[in-house]
Amino acid sequence: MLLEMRGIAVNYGKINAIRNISIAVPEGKIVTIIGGNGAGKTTTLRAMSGMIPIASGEILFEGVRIDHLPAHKIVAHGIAHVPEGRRIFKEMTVEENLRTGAFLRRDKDAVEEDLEGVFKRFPRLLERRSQRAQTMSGGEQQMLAIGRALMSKPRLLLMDEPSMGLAPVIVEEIAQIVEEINANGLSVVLVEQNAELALELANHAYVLETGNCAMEGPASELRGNEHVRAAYLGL
Amino acid sequence: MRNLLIFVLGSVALIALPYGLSFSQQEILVFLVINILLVTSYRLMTLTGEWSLGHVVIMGVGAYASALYTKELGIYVPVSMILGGVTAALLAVLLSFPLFRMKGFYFLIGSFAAGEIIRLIWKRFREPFGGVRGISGIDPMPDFSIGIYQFDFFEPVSYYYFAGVIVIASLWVLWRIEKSPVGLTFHAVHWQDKLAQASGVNLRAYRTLAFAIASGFAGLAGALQAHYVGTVNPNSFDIEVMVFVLTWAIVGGTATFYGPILGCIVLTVLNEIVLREMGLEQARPLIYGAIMILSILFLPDGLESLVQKVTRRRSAPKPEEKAAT
Amino acid sequence: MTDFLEVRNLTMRFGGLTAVDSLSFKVEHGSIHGLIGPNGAGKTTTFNMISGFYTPTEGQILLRGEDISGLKMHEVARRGVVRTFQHSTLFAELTVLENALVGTHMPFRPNIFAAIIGWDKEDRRGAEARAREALDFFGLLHLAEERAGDLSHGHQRALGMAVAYASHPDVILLDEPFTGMNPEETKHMMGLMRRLKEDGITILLVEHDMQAIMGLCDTITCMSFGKFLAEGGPTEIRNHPAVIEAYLGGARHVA
Amino acid sequence: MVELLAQTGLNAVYAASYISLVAVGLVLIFGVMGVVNFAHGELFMAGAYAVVALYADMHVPFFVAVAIGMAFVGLLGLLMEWALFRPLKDNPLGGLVASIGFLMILQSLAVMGFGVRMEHIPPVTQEVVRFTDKVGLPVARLYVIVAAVVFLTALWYFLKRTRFGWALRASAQDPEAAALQGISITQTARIAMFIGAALAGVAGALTAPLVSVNPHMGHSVIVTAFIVIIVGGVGSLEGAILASVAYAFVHTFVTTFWDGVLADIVGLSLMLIVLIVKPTGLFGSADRA
Repeated sequence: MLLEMRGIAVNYGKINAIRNISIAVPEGKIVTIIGGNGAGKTTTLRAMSGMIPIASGEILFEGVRIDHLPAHKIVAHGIAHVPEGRRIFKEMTVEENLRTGAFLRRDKDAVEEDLEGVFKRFPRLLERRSQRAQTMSGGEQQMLAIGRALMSKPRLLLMDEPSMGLAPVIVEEIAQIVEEINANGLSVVLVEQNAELALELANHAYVLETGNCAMEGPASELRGNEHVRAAYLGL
Repeated sequence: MRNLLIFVLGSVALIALPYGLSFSQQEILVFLVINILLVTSYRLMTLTGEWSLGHVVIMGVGAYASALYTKELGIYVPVSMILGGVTAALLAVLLSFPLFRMKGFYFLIGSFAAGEIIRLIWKRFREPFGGVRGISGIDPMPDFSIGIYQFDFFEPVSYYYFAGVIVIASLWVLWRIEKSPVGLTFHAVHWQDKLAQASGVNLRAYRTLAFAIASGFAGLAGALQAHYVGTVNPNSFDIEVMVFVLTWAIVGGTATFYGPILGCIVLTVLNEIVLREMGLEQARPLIYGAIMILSILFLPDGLESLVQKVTRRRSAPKPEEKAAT
Repeated sequence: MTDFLEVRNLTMRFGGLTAVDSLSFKVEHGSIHGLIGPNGAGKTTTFNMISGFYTPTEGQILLRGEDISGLKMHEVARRGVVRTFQHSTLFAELTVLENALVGTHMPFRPNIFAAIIGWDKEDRRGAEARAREALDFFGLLHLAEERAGDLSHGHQRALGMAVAYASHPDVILLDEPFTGMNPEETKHMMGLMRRLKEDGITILLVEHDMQAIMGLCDTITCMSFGKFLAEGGPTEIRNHPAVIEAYLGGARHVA
Repeated sequence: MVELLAQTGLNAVYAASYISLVAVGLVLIFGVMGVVNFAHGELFMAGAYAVVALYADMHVPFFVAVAIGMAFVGLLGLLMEWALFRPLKDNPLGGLVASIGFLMILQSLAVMGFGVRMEHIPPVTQEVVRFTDKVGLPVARLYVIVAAVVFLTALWYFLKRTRFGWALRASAQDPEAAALQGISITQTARIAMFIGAALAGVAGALTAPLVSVNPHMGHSVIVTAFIVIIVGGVGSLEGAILASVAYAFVHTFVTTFWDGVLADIVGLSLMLIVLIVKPTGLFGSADRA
């Protein structure tokens, strides 16, 4: 297992946001977490990347415990998080955003190479290289957020609602990117509202309901599940 | 029955208090009483969530106004004091138009700027404000007698009784306001202004109301001070005094009505009795600053949180008391 | 007859982005009306315009024929249109009862002078009775003395509705009321909403939970990318090709 | 008349220089850490007293004294970050209150160390760059102007061209997203605090021979800095510099042709008007605060 989350609970004040959640991410796979609004998907992801303290449980990445590490140290272990709402640095240029993604890296030549790689994968970012990030469309901002995460040369990519607020054509494009990235050997945890899309992309899926894991299994199986079809696919 | 007993004992203690003190301590007592009104009025303002840095200048507005009313218009002193408070409240209503376009940090700075402008106007215009040296020879409170007690207002004890009665009456009004639905609405405006608005609360009106009431009582406190000291000048209402008020409120804690009062009393006693006796007067700002930092670091909810800890432990077995609050 | 609540050519632009584009629909008196659409469709923006949180760039909102667009939130509330918020927007530091008391602000408008003198005892009693009634309706009365911030997620959502209900509204606008509720809580809340409807309160809700929407609404308006897409009863909407396309547009047909 | 205007203009350039050094530091600290450092004027004062102690009392060469003063105030900044702002980072009002406490401590220490009287320092140089008979720029003032240009350019280069500069800007815009890139917010806060304090310190150190140094000199400095950063837009470095220049010119001209108090009133009124019309400042965005 690349990443293992065992019995994680997170509290906001006295409220349990998630309770006893266990998730395993095998090397090279896409794992998705789906569920309704407020089910705890984003909280789970934020716990993985150290953005919120956990109340109990443990998180192992390549066999090493990473819970209780601050977010900026977890990045160094090889986990990159593309946060909900993209959270790009709006006042900085596209290139500055990407270079900030490589903040921890010292291998300058490889960084330049990866920068070229990102520009090759996202030609639209190259066009807007020295433009302020704020001026870009939602889809372009999402690409920038993904590109920025890739710049840290992660082994695991956490993505929070990459399709949110994007037109179907763009969502399609983002989906292809996720598949390509995964095909190149990067493991992915995908949190999505768009369950249809998520289940199509993923190998394995977890369904959260009010802070608990209601169901898990191979994505193809869950797509056929009556409960999932009714609750999340609206069928 | 028990409450009545506490009330009687408390009143007796307050009346007897000055007789245990030296003359200079009696003078300090007068200022303490006035400052209690100042800091309590400040708390009413903070109920709506806005922290102002202009409150002491507003107090000064009451002081200047009351001084000028007696001096220029010959108004009877107690009436001019009330008019001083009213003037401060009206000015607050006026200031609310620009200031309440801002919130949080911007309001803080805006209120500071507005206060400085007022102070600089006093400084700049000798007519009628007396310029840098301010106004001196302000009419004292005229002497009078009630029954056997002769009020002689050059005596701090007399002024202590006079100011004490006014302050207690003001505190009672402030307390009633806080415990009323209006006070609840102030809290609502503070904690979740959008939800309050969705419940039909006119935010601007309530913010302005809190600002005006707080300013009115601050102005009254200023008038009380002006007619006791006999002089006002721009420097007696500068940012340093504001910092003291802020310290009282923060060290005491602003979550309860008595928190700021407690902070004011404790720090005044510490300041005047302990520090002065120990000859540490020069280090006063240093110690105040250190207290401020230590209390925000280690006692973020103020002295009141200590009081609550003690009383809660004591009243824990009696749940019916909790229901009464 | 004029319609009860009508949205006419409502448009909202943020900078270059058109979040809501010339949207029109009508809400009948005493109905439960759902507003649905995929993420980013502009539901919440529409909601915010109706409640006075945003001023529409163009278009009108008519309540009983009166144009209420551009009024402030409290002015809209005073005309009987009260909203709840997404997430748990409450007075977290106040008790549950105090939360509900703030909700009674409109029927029992506080008066500062009466409060100081003590001539508002009757109003205070009335307000408290109404607040308790609202809490009781949503099954929260036993929690009256709890701090609102300490409630469970489901109870917090219910309290949000109780605060709105306490003000005797004509219309309640509910922003994703079922978020964070488990299926039983959702079911229970649906029952309460039907009771509100029986009381003559009109409900307009934005919701993701399809089961709740389908089971509850008399009429559903579906929007997509800021535009009106379709309107009709639950069955009609469920089988409407444009709606299916909008919802599943994110998925790929190529697979 | 032309000469008076020219001379006043030169004075304004000098004023703009030290104001912008102070204001830029204040903006940097606010941007990265989200706290309003009320003690910033006292950091300026500390820089000035460093020169009093080292140059006037101990006869250390002036520029060495300035350099040591700058470093010393930078370290004071680090102390503030460690002792005050880091423990209080979840308490928005806390940092401000603590900085007021720190202000009082510094002021009090200055009184105890040097007394309340004003210090007059022997001039570093009496030389004046003469443009005409009546228009000239004292070299001591020129130092301040040069320092402002040099340090602000260096800061600009640091922020736009270096890895840590990007990290600083990233954490100012979105601390959480910055942490997700591996940037330690504590570290960027330390850098911002050191630079911000050191800039205030060098401004105080260089102006020490030109003004009367006293423990309360920080007051007018912080008021001016607030005006400038509000007008410029909290969080915008370019705005702070532009506003410094604008404010310095207005204030210097009003002082020259009318009087100083009126100039203060005009300055504060300008700030209030900006706050009323556009509460985020002329160049600010609503991102932070």
